[in-house]
Amino acid sequence: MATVTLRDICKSYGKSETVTNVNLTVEDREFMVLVGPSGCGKSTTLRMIAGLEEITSGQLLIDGVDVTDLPPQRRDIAMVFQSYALYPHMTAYHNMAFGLLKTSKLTKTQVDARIREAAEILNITDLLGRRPKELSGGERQRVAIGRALVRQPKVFLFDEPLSNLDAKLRNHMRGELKRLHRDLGLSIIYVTHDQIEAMTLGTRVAMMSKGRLQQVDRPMDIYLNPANTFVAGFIGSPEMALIACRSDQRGTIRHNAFRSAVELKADNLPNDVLFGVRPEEVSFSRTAGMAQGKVEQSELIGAEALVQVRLGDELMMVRCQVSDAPQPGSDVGLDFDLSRARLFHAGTGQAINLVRE
Amino acid sequence: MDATIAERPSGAGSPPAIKPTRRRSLRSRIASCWLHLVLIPVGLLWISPLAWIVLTSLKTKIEVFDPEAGFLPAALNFANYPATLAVAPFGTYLINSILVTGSILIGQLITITLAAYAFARMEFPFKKILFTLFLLQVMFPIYAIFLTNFVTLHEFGLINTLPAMIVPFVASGYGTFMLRQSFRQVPAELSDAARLDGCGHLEILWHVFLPLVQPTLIAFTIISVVTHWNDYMWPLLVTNSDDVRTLPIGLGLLAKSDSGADWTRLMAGTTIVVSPLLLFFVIFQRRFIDSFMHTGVK
Amino acid sequence: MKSTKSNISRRALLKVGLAAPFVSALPGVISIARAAGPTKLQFMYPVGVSGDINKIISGMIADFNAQHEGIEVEAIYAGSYDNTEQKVITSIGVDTPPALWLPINSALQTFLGLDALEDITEQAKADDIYDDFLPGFLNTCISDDRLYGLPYQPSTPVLYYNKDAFAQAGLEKAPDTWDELLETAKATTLRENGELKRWGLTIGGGWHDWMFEGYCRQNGLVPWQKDKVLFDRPEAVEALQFWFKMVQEGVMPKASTWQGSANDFMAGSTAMLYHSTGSLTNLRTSSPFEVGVAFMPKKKTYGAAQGGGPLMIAKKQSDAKKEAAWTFARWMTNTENQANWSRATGYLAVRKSSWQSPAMQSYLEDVPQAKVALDQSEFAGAFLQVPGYHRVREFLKSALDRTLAGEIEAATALGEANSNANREIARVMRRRKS
Amino acid sequence: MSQRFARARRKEALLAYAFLFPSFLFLATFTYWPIIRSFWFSLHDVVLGDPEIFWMGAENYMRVLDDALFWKVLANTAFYTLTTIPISILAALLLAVALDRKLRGMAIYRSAFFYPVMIPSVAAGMVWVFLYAPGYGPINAALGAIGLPHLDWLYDSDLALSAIVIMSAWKYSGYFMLILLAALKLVPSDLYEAARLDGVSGVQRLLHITIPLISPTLYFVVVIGILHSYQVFDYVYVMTQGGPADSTNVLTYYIYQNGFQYQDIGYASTVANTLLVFMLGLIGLVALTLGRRVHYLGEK
Repeated sequence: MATVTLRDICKSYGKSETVTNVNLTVEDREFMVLVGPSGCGKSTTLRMIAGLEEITSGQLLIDGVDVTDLPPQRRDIAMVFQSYALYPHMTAYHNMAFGLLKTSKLTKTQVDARIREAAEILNITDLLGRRPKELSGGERQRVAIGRALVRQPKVFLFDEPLSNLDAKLRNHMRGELKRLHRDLGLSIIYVTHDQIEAMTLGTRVAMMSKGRLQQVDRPMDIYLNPANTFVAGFIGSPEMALIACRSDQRGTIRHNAFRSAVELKADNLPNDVLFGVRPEEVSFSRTAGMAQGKVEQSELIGAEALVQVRLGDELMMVRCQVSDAPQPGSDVGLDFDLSRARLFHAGTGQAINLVRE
Repeated sequence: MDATIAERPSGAGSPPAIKPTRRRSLRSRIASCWLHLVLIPVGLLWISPLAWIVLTSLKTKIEVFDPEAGFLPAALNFANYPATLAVAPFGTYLINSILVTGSILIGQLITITLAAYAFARMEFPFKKILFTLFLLQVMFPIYAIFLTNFVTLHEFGLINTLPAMIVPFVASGYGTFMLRQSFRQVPAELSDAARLDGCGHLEILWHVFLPLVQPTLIAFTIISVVTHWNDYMWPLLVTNSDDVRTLPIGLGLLAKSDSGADWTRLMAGTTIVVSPLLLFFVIFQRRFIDSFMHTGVK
Repeated sequence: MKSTKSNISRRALLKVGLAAPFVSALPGVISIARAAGPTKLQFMYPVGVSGDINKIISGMIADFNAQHEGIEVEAIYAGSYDNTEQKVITSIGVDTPPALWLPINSALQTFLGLDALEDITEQAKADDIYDDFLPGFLNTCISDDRLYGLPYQPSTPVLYYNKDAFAQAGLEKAPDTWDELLETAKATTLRENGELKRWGLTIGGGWHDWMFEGYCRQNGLVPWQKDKVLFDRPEAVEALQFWFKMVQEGVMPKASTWQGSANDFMAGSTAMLYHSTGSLTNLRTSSPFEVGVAFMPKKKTYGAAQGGGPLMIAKKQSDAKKEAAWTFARWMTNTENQANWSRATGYLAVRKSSWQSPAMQSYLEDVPQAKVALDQSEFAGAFLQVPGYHRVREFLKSALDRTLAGEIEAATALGEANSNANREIARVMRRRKS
Repeated sequence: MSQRFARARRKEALLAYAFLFPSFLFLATFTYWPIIRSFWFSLHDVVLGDPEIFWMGAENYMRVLDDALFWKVLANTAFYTLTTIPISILAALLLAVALDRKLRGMAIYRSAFFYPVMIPSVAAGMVWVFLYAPGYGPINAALGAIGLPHLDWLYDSDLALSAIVIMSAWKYSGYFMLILLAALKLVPSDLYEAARLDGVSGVQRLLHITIPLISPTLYFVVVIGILHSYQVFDYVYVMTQGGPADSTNVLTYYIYQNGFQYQDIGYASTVANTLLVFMLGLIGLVALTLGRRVHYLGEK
């Protein structure tokens, strides 16, 4: 297993740049998730790591060795594709054997042993003689993973591997992947647009947007301390409310709906800031509360309720117990959990460092 | 490709999901009877020339034009078959036909596979212009330029050789186009996977693309074989001697004599030439249609 | 072509490159490459008549080769007369003509124009050619008193008639004049309820210009000279008007095809047919009725244009080959072979001695029809020996067709054809001079 | 753009050119070079078998303009192409729709309609010469049986070309049928079911669902049809030799006559060049009219 280092990686087609200056180090046995909306450059980055796309500029190291110019088969990586990319005219067994026979010097018996072993782990021993057409989606998925496993590469690359599965199977396979990573100690780079996959699978998450890396951190850190409004908006559901406020230099935040100014400690605050609050960081006040809002509607989602509240001109979501949910149309007081609240620069969207007690 | 085809809504081929009720089956039975009523006469009409060919091949010379003789031969007279084979060396013609048709096919498969792959899956300067140039050939097949091609072959000293019937057809803009369409339908991820599995372009082509576009290759093979197996004009122009001539020329020998065609033997010859192809088609017709279904020509 | 001569290296290179993968499949090429030992002659011939001729000629060649050590003739079936001519001409163009070939006699001027023919006058004089060949046939190979070929398979059109149909109409004798022809055609045309069952007469299409020249000759006109045609002469116009009259009277179809007309005759769809003597055997053996053969009816005189072809020997080849070719040509036209050939095909034997041979005499007893063409050939001359005769033929055929279809007047049509044809002849001759 | 990027691109381009080379070699020799050369010939007096050539300038083109037969031949060719293709495609479409289902004896029907494709054109032409024969031909017998007058078919300059059109339709319909049949199988059956629920009649289903959905294939078939129309040479050569009264003379045959019978390569090349222009025009016309109306399944 190995580390992967990306140094100033760029990708451009003609004049337009799709990936810009990506710097990232994936540690040994790490499960790194590249996440972002479609078109953000995450797949291109993965394909550059795989060697399927030329790296326009920058350097790619695997285990300290510069592989920037090496063809895919010499990078010691394996990849699982979104559509599995199993060869339709070969059986599951041959799909797994094909690349192994071509890239390694293993004998047929050795190859066979590896396939049996991988099949055992993935529980697909019975399916080895079948062709992809005769397999279900989940089974194909396992064969595709098996094809990667048998290669015993330094790094595993996954390109949205679960997006073709139905919801239930997806949950199941997520668990499987986590187990594989843990049990076999794999180094994985995993691309997805699904924040839940990112949050649940990754030991670290690299958030991308518009070809640039926005933030790389452990899932909870990203969740709690997004580096900018984009990350804040992408991670978390329902998304974080960003309330446009005015502030003065000393950290006094004002908004029409606030009963009084909110005091946060920070240096050099700009005049216009965005006050970021997640739905679970707000509660309905039994008293007047810090802010005054009006309930627009509420949705029951099982044990909890999501309540949409109007604050002046803006809407925000509040998560609460079903029993606490107020009636639509009623005026409510809101309390913010100021220990978790964050501010963003209204112009640039960058997070503002707050001095926490 | 597998995914796209497997998930396509199946047409007439698949059994109906709901068990047909009795009323429905009655209705469909009436519909099919009605269809047979129309199709049988039309089919008979279509097939009557073939019947005439076979029956005439079994008649005697005088019977053909004798108004009293009727449609069926008075007695089955198989003598025309050996007599036909004696007119010209049909055995040599057969071998030549196979050599010519086979060489053209093999040559075409090689050239169009390589070219179609380049156009479908590779990036290079002047791609569009080159592709247009290839398509140009679709518009100007050899019959429009046979004259200059004849002169060219003459200069190569190839007149009256088997290659003269082969080389002008080795490249096929049409085949390149057809195969390129099919190649473009092969999911890109498959060739990515193959690259990760250590394949170069040629290996991807051989291990991944060719097995997947088999139906297109079969469809193209049918088109090519039928065209060149039956070609008359070009072999007529470029060959002189029996050593290199093909079956249609043998038939022409029987058809184009000054005192009227030698009907009985011509028809015996036609029967000989057509039967293998016909038998082949009757057996494999489902396969042929399936091939055309998957050609990307849709 | 000119440009290629200067590019031999490129040509040779390409030749090798293209041919290499296929050479193994090429017995023909290899045998040519090994040419040594006996003098090898290529002989290109057409099949004018039926499929069997291919076989007969192959048999003759085999006999010849067996009898002549040191000469090996390769017979190349080259398709129709036109195909043969094309193949010979293209071979001449690259300086590899066949040793000898069998074109239609009309092509004489074409080959002379290409300076391709060996003058064989002296050999022929030293031999018995001028004595024993029928002069009418020999004339078709003569230009400016020099002999350029030996007649081999001459033919003329003759009038075939269906004896059953004649008997039905109460006729016994074939017509002898144009007027009688029209009357006979009227009498044998059969209609039931206005629906035509049988034409009185059909003139074989495709070669109807050949028949038309016969009509001109019967009307006292040879419709061509060495360097021009005379289609617009009154004699020709009158002949065409006569044809048109037969169409108008409803006794003759407006058009036909060469093979179709033979089929029609065999199927009893036409009572009389103008067709080549070369078709005699096929018509006789394939018709379910008795076939009569007669002279083409006369106007001012009997007349016919000579069809069929002579053996011609290439000028551009070694003397050894020329000698061998002469030997072969002589053998093909010897008394016995000509008699056999004539009996097998219906073509006319070219030698007086052939006709007197016992075999031929007994054949004529069995098939007296075979004699008709010979007798008629006394009145026959060469067919349209003008430069560029192919296009000239097409102009004439087109004029005939359009007149019979009623699109145009006979005189106008022939006038147009005449000027078109003469312009074409002038064009070909101008090129030849420059 | 980095150095290595350019290098990799160059490598791929070189490989691509290597892949194209075999095709290109043959295309250059037997398509592009002849087209260029044909133009060059057309400016000269070139005679088959004669190594000498003479510059003529535009004279051959003047001859073409002045050649009444050429214009007739061009009109014949246009007539043949513009009738044969629609007729055989219409027949093929009807057959394909009729045969696109499970039915007893389907293999026999399909074979019955396809076999003419496999009959060598020489033999097919000869058979139809017999079928068209004036007195004893089966077609006239059939016409007579249903009370229609006999026709002279190949002997009638007004009918001969149409006779060849009819036989061409017989010869090619099965071929087109096979391709269309394959296309029909790909039309999703739920579309028909939806239409049936909407009460759309059979003919309307054909016009409004089937035809639009298989229009790319129809377009393809039209192009193939144009290409195959060259084979009319074989029929003319075997059946009529261009007659009667040049009524069946078509461009390929006319080129053959001029080039091979009259040995006039220069003029034949000139006519061939006009054929190229004619083909280009025809395919361009098809591309502009039909090509634009094509609906591609699953494409935006």
